[in-house]
Amino acid sequence: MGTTTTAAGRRPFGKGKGLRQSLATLAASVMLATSAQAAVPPTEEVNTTGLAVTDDTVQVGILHSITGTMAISEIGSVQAEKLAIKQINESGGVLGRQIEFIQEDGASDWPTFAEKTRKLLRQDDVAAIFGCWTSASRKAVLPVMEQYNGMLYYPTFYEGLEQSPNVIYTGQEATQQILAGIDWAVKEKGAKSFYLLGSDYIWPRTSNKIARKHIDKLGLKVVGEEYYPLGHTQFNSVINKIKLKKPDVIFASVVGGSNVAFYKQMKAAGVDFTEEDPLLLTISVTEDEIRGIGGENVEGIYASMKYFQSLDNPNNKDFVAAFKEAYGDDMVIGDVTQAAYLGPWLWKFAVEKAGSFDIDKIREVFAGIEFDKAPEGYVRIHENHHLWSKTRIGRAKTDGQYDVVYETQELMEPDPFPEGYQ
Amino acid sequence: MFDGYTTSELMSIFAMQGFAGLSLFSVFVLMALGLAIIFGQMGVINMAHGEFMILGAYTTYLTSGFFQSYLPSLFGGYFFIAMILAFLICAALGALIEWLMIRHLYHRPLDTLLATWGLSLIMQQAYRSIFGAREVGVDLPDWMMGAFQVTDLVELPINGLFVMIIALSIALGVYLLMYRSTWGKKVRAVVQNRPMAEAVGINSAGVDRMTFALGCGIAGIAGAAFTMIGSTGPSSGQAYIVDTFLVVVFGGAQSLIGTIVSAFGISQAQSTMEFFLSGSMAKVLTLLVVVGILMLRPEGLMALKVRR
Amino acid sequence: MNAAKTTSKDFLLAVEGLTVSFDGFKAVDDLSFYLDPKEIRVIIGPNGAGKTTVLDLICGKTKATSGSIKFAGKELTRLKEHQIVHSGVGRKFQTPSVFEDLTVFENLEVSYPQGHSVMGALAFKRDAAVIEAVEAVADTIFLSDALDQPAALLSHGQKQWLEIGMLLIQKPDLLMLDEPVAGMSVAERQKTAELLRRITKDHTVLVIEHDMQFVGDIADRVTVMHQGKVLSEGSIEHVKSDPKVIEVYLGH
Amino acid sequence: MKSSSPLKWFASREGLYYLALALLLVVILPLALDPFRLNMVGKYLTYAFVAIGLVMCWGKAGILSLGQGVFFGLGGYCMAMFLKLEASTPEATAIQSTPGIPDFMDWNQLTALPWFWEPFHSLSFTLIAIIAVPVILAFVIGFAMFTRRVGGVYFAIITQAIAAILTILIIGQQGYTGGVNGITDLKTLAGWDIRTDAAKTTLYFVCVGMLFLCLFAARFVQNRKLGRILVAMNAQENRVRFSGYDVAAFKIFVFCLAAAFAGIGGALFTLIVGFMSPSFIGIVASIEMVIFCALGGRLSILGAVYGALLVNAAKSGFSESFPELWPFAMGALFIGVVLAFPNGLAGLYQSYVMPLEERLFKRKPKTEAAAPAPQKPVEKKDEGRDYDPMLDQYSPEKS
Repeated sequence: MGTTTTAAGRRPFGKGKGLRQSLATLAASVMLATSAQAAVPPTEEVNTTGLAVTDDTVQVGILHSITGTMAISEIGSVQAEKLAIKQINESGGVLGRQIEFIQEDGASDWPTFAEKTRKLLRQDDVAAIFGCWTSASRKAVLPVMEQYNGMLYYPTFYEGLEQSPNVIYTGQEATQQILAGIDWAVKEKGAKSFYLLGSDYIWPRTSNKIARKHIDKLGLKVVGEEYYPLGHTQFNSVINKIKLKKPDVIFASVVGGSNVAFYKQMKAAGVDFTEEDPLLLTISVTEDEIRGIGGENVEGIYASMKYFQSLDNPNNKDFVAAFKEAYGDDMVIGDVTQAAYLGPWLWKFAVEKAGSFDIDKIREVFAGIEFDKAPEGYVRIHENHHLWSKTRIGRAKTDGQYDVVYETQELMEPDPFPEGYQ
Repeated sequence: MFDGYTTSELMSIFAMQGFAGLSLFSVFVLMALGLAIIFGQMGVINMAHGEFMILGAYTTYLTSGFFQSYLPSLFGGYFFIAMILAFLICAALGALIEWLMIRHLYHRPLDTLLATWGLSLIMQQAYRSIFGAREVGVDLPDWMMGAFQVTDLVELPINGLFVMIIALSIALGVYLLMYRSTWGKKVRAVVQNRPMAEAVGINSAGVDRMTFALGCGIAGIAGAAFTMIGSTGPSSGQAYIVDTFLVVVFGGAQSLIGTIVSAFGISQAQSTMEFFLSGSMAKVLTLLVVVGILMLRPEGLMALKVRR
Repeated sequence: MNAAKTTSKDFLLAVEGLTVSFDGFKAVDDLSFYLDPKEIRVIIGPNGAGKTTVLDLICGKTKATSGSIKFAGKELTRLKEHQIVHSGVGRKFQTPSVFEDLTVFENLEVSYPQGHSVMGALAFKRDAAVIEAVEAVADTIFLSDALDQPAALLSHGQKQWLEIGMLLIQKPDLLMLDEPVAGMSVAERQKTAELLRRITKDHTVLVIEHDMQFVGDIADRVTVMHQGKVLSEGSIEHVKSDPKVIEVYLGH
Repeated sequence: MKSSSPLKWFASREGLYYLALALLLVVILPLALDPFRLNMVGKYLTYAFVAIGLVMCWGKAGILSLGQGVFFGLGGYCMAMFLKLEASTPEATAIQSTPGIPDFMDWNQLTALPWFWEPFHSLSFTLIAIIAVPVILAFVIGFAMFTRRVGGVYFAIITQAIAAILTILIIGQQGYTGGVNGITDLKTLAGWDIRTDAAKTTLYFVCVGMLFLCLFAARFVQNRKLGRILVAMNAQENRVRFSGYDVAAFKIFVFCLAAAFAGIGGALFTLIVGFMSPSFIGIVASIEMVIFCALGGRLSILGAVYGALLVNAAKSGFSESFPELWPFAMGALFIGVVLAFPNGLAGLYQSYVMPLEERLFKRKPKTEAAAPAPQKPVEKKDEGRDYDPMLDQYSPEKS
């Protein structure tokens, strides 16, 4: 698989053989922090491609926006990645080597991301890069990653339609979030009609396309589809349209500052989300966003994602405690932050499974790498470099947290090129 | 798109849509008034206008926090205090900026544009350092949320009404100040003939500073009002820049009435198009129409025809 | 210069029924007057009489509300400013407006009537003819010695002369001067009068001036304007003794 | 004004400035920097094209455009469309439902190449379009505005609005434009892989070469009568008009010239960076371009190059070591360049370095005559457009 690096070869990584089978065949390869404590293997064995690995350290890169408009969103990811690195170091590092990170600022500017990637790969020879947030930055970085054969661990839920041998996608691709969310609304809430609303760029548009196809398949109706420019702050007209169309569900993928305006204006227009008429299902409002919107404005909306801070499992309790200890009690943790936390861990497991830092060697062992201490519960890397993960539905409370009201029985298979949804 | 609706339903929707247009109108008026004063009366382009608005919004945020912690019983009324504070703080900063920067740049309007852009970058980063990069949530008293039920179907958002009332009162206040007060006469005298105004004993430097401060103060009130409907974050102010400038320029720079007329025209056009088209295309079309009209009629809607 | 005398009455400039209003205020109201070739005409009148506006209208700076301006048979009201200049009308402003960053030589060179289109200006070369013309004009305007000086360093009076020189080098048929001696010393004033006399040998000149002494020195005929209209017209003696003029100047 | 031989010109003060820049860009930087840093310098230089245009347009003629990013972007998109089509061969895109069209079109359910993409299969068309598209748009805007005497602040605001419109449009029409992600994953130019180090170094030198072509073009315009008219127009628009010039035509010309430079810069940017996206078109990007020009000295075309290099290098440097300080520094730069040193680097050079030079190398009498005019009262209303080192070109030699 690792050799299929051409663009044409991306798609046929193959669809998984189904959940059960994969579980059975791959469970055996799990190993957690046990083998790593063995004698530290010599550097020339584990690093044949000149990465920045010494006998006791290994360098990785963290590449997010610290400045500019995206800094708001990306800071959580930086914190999570640093936390994971710290924890890995405390537990003995990777192949006996302590992780050192080089942090670069993408400055919310896509060429800067590409430049910094080039710097990290060419000058610093980092063994892995944890970074990027927007699709645009990932798209800018991608050719560089492929050219210098780096490995990017990308945390954001995104639109799919991509499968690079040089990226591990630790967030969900669109179908994982959307299909489960819509199925839930239809089954549990009896939804029949949907109004699709998003900011005007690729992720909402692709997501709504998938949603629309899925709704069509279920024989239900989409009564409206609407996009507003990024940063738009006046939603009165669309609110009126929604009132006119009376959908059962508003399916919202509005992002950034627009979010704040949208929910405040919905509330002011007399829409009480707790009445669920219409029900609002979002794929873009994490706990992070609620802080800006204000919990009282979103009480009663539902979000469909893989992680909520309130998830009740021991992994998550430890994670939340560690995160708050590191960064303060008032921190909130959203879906992407958790996904960013997975990156360093998944890289560590892959390195240790491959017994090498070489990118080509770890690429061969990715499929099936598991992380059962993941805050979200359990994840596993699919052959297509995305993660198997569960999707949850949360209901927002005034305190800015979600109550998890539903989770999928089984792991959702990642399907970045969903047939029948394009 | 109107199949299957009763007439009364349609009427209600149109009523609410008309109201949506009006609240967009009041948002535009609030945004543009401060700028119109500064630009129209002084010829200064204040690119940091959006950041002054956000300063007002942060003031509201802090005031709300203060009331919640120390005077919870008075929380319902904190918003009025916040608006006054927002005005004072923004006006004070405006006066300072005028003294430090703007006064050296009169008659170089393009340079004020660049300098205030620099100021806006600094203010944004200052917000980021002080309040964090994330948007802050401003808590509002309960009475401000929710809607005013007119008929079964027609609901008017209270905060929309509130913004409208603020916009109209400030517009009226500015009108009285500029056209009915001694101070306003002085301002207009300085605008029309600075040397002559100085010769008759008007302290033109003082008038400039007050005018700039007033414009910034109004931006602060606008920012306070916008916490009800928009986001409060370090770079939220940028979202308003293009719209605000277009409203002012479209109205004809030296005419306050023009600013209001243009705010009305643009808001109605945009809100109507938004209803019938998708949001993005409505925005593009509105901007295109405004730019197109400005190309045909560069002096704006209401400019006086004067000897040039 | 060889003014094309094609108008029916052989006037170089025929202004008829000219009106312009600003928001209802008529700055120039149904004004008519005629200039013969080679004539020196001075327009006088109290402040706000509309004198400068008349010049603005002729040179196209202000567009007339109604009326016609015929110059050498051409209707000027429909032309753009630069076309009016090309048809032979030069205009000096009240405050000296020369290019302060450029030298005197360059100021005159820029005004040289060649290379006025974009491409022309790109291809323009300073050849012998240009230098000759510039030097000739510089001589006329008493600035031969200052050719290499930046215009910013000239005295107020010299700037006025330079601006007149910039018109002269265009070889216009009609020169319009707005208060050419305002703010000048007595000596400069005399020199300017001498300059104007030199110029008028082969130009038609329309001057706005307040200084009656100076007006008497140069004018062939005088037009007195008041509230946008012609109050009186004729020789200097004639208008001085016109009771209407006396009323306007002394009456209140 | 006219040097009889190129050799003589190179020995002149101005010639030495150009030689120094050439030395820096062609010899010193390539030797001192690794290919990675050199590529970054190449990227900075593409902004210098815009800055040179702004010197002509804003510095000389007083027309401040806050929408230069539009022209930069259009040039860049033209190039990117060509490269994207070349990268989207039916073989390379075999997995798409419609092979042979760019990937983002396929994701947006387009089943055929839109008509306006078709001509970009041709390299020669693309090369023409890189200049023609920005120039045509500039002409339309310029014609509409300048013939109606719209200038100054109004022009600035309207160009800014145009930048906003184009950004929203490109982001909204993602099926045709690639949306917010832009046009990415560009690989080869007429079969030549632009991603290798060797290619990037070559592109750097191409960029430097083009930059000098544009510098010479700008210098040519500046030193002809046209250049003087532009400056004159800025200070005394009416006097120029009543000297018989069609002021609007000159403004349109210089605006189009600036657009052409920006378009070339944008195309080179796409080649050097490897993609194009709407974020280089928008308001923020466009205003930043003005500061490159202002820092260099708004009247100096050479200064523009240094301005673009320095601001961008500082940006990279700051954001590597003190990311949170960068906006403060940038803001201070805007204010400082306006309040404290309106003539930018060129002005500082003129006032501090040149006198030193004068003392060190006793100037020969001939050049002394051409030395800058005696100090003028700087406090005047002037916007500080006096001392550009290049201006001494204007001194008449009266051959």
